Amino acid sequence: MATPSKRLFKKVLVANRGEIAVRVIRACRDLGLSTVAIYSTADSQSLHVQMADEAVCVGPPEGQGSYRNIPNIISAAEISQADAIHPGYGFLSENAHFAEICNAAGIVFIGPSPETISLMGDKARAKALMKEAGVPVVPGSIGTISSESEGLDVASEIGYPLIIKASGGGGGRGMRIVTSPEEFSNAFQTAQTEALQAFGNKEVYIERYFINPRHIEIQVLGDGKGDILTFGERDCSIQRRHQKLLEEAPSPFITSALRSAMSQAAIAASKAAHYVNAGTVEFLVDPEERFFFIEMNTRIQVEHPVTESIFRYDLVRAQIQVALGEPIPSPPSRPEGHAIECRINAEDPWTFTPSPGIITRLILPGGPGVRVDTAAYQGAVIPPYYDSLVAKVISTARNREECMDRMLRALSEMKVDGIKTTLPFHLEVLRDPTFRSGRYSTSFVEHFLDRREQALEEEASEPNE
Amino acid sequence: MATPSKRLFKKVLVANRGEIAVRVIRACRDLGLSTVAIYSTADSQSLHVQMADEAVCVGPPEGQGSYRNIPNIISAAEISQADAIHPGYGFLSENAHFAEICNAAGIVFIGPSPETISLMGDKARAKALMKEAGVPVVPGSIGTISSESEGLDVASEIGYPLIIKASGGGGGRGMRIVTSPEEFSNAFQTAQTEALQAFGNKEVYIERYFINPRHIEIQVLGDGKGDILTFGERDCSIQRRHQKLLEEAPSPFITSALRSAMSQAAIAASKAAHYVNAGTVEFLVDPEERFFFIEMNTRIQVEHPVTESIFRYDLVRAQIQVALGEPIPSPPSRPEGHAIECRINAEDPWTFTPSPGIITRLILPGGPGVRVDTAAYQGAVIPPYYDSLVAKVISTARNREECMDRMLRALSEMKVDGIKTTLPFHLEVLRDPTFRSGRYSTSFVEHFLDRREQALEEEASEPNE
Amino acid sequence: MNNEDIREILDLVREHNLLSFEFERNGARIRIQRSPFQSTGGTFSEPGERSLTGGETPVSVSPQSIRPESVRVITSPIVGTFYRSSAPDAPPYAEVGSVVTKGQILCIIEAMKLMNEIESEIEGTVRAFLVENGQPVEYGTPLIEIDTKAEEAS
Amino acid sequence: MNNEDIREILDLVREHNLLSFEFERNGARIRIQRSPFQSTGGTFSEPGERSLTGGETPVSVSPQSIRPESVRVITSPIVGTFYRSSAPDAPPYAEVGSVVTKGQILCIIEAMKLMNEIESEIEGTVRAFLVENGQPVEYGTPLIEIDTKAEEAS
Repeated sequence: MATPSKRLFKKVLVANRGEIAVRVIRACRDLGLSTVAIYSTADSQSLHVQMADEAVCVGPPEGQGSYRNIPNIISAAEISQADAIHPGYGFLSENAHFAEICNAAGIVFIGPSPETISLMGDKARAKALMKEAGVPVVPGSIGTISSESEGLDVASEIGYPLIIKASGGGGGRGMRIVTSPEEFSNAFQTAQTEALQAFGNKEVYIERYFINPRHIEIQVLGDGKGDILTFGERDCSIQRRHQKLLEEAPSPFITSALRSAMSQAAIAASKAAHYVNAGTVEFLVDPEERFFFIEMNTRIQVEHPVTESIFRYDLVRAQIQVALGEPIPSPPSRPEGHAIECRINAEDPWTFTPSPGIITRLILPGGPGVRVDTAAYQGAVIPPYYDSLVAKVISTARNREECMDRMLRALSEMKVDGIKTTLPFHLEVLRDPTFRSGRYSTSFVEHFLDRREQALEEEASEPNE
Repeated sequence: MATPSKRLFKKVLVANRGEIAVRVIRACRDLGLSTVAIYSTADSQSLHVQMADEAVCVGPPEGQGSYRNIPNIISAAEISQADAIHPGYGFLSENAHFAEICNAAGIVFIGPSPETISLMGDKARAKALMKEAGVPVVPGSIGTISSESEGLDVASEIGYPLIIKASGGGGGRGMRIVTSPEEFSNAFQTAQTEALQAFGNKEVYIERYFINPRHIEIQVLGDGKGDILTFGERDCSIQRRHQKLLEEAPSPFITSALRSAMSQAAIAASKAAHYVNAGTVEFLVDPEERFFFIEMNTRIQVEHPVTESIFRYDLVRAQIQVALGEPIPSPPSRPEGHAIECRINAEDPWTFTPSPGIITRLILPGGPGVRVDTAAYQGAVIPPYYDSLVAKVISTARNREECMDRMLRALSEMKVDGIKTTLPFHLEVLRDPTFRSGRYSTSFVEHFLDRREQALEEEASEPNE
Repeated sequence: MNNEDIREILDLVREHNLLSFEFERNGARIRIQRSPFQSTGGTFSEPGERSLTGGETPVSVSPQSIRPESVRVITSPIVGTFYRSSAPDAPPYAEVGSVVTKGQILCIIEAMKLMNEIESEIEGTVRAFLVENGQPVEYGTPLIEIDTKAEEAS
Repeated sequence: MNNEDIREILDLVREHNLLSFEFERNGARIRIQRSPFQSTGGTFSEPGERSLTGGETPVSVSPQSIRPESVRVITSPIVGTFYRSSAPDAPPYAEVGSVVTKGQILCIIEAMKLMNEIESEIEGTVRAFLVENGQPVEYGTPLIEIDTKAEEAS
């Protein structure tokens, strides 16, 4: 196995759980590094705990006391003599303070610098920097809006519809869409109140609101030596309430000219932020093919496997290699084929209510062109405390048509008993003519669910013949 | 899904069980074809039965009465209105009579013509044809040897060591190695007797016997329109008693000049046999890089996924497309990266005694670059009646080193409880310096096991300090 | 141990979803193996698993009714199409209530254009036909019930 | 052994979620295999699962002995290194047999260069130390047993 004698670190603590912890452990193994899992008392039987070389219990089930418990996690690295930490996604992955403490404790944080994380975490500062770097940003206020009258002035410049967003926020909270000046006052006050409640900070800003945009992101990788590699785009427009449910690469909508322009913008954005390691630059693309920077995620994304599949490139391995100061392989100049990821969640497929429980039977799909990233096994528990992701199924094929058919096949052979999953939802999406046409936007899921409900109602009201 | 209105067939009966039945069902699904599984009474809970659209019980556990029961299988196709049969590997896959009956019953046999199967099944006829086509064959007798004195004459031409083989045989039975003229008489008589007992035919022939050869095979695909595509080689030298245990592609031994020469020979061989559909031309390659035709397998091979992985080409799908008369995609001109397959069998890892039973716990490996082809699931039964293959694990990476490490990782995260498996054997092989160097021959496993036993004995005899 | 005992044990085996069961009276040995899936019957009956003959597993016990121990079930030895007569206009070989003798033809199973005559292995009275005329059958499909006692009584 | 016995055994097998069960009376052989599913805790303890603190799952019951109900176990509220005294040359905060009061310091857990004092939540007598001085502990590791009754008695 590849074990150079002098390496910057040899043992990686994986500060996460579920499939991403399993994913990171795999990449470490491939590189000949040993691994330490952390777990909450609810996760003592989890796959990542079984797979790692060592495991340390860091707290009670609630994430705040365990997977977000910085002192216990740093201490776990110290007692296990782990000299690096991979944060995965979620939890502490975009916590600049955590990255700083790692550095102070002499532990390599596998990710960008605390400064970069902090900069990109402040949406207003990030936007200002991007504007400076010549990256198109969503038209909106410069910095935060302090008063209603200032807001109305800015609004008349930007035009309607617009959206009021919390400065410190994310995930849909503290957001208000305004379609006319009459609605502004009310929406502004509500947004401020919500922002204060949710994030302890009532600052808000205003942006143009797009109707039927696409959510497109560019994968970047800063090699630590000043170069930024890009890996094309992922289309993440299939979302429900800002939760991505299915991603694909390449986007059926993006032309090669647009891809090239967006990649250049992503490189400019990354260079402006002195970006090191894997990151994602998120854009909104309007129907006229104009793109606008939304934010940069300073971590590995859930949907990274679709990029890995068409570039045949191990992004998590590269993350670790960058942190090790080792050279990383060059990606091929152009990707091959098409890849789709379905996030199979432990949720009711139509109400999306979480469905934690024990997996009493599990049959995972396989064969050519099918990859599964999961921490699930028959007998495993999906606890109610964390996100409801059960498995990511990734299909790869020569073209989009074959890729969708392969995913349909894979999902139809997958069996999960004991809990509800979103498998039926994904199967219907993959058969939906709008989805198959590739002409969809971020409002697809909403419309798809409306269409479905209407069809069911019509069916029910039809007289029996 | 791809369902052209006018297709030569729409429903495929899969005349097999286990992972290859699952593999064929997957390819059919990807192509929008419906599937019929057949099963013996021992297999009613098998994964291929669960996965297929329909299933027909064709007989009792013993293969002769079920998976080799031609009337019941043809009848199963008739009652289920399946209009094509995929034979998989083993069982009836190289039975020319079965292919003929399919044709007579108006059922498309997914494979080469009965004539080609019959021709290649007769080792002596096949060799003669290859010689004619200019393909180097293992030096040996022309046709069978009827008397001892004729044999001695031929032997002095070929030189020693040589091997006496049964004309109708295969799988190691009726074979005798002769290292000097003194041994000839005795060995000749024994081989004749064994051949008669095993195959009901005492005819034997003589070939040069190679010491430390490599077993290299070339994947071909006759497109049905007169063209033969080739997909490079697979190195299948890791065998125990002619049972392959691990395969890789490309071979660490084959130069590109040799690959090209062998591919040309494989094309010549296939064209001479008017070959249609997927097939494999097997060669012995001696340490001086001379190659000699052994035989042609007129079916998909167990180890086809390693070729699929480095060519990103779905061979089973292509088999079905050829049978449909549809055009097949061109493979890339050169493969990318390296792939290894481990056959995880339900056997004692050191004595290779079969270990049928119930799989009480199953955790399959996953993540990037890992493919699993299996019919196993937690709770599944491995019956004692058939081959002991539990799962094929295929790892793919940029180069051989990374590929071996990835396989080590994959196998170390795989858990199979309730039965014994060859996982420990494979893990040790993947760590063995000779294997890792790539300089091995078909005698590797024998020597590896000897070395291992010796090391264990030495360990045991060492005084406790 | 009589047939009643066996029947009871079989019911228990089914009820408890056992994979195997051994038992010995003297020396009191017992050995039980359960399926890891704990539902009763057909845990694996999935939408995908549509058996052609109605999803019945090929055992010679019909699930629809409890049979008296004198009843024997003729199962299909081959795969094909079940016919009760030699031709569409010919009378059926046997009907419910028919008394049959050993070796008597009970029905035909057509396979690969050949008519395979299925003979009775026992003497008795036809109690029931379990498959409709013209239906496909697989290996082991229960075809006909024959009551051996009823024959004696008649 | 009669059918009633078998039925009773089968119920037990189901109740205990066994996959297989063997039994012999003479020579008294028994062999049990449990299902890895839906049991309560701990079936999946694998070689790979090496916990730093000796593989104990973080429950506040020590596996080494059955404790009188008067005994309470102090578990670690944080991850770190366990010390019985404030410095290498200082005397331990408590020893086996020490009578401790509510709020009294029992030990220290060092984490991120900070010394975290662990106080007793109860009054009683120290019955046992479950971790050696200088050993790493995880969240929930049982540290010290305190006997509340022994204190009253002393």
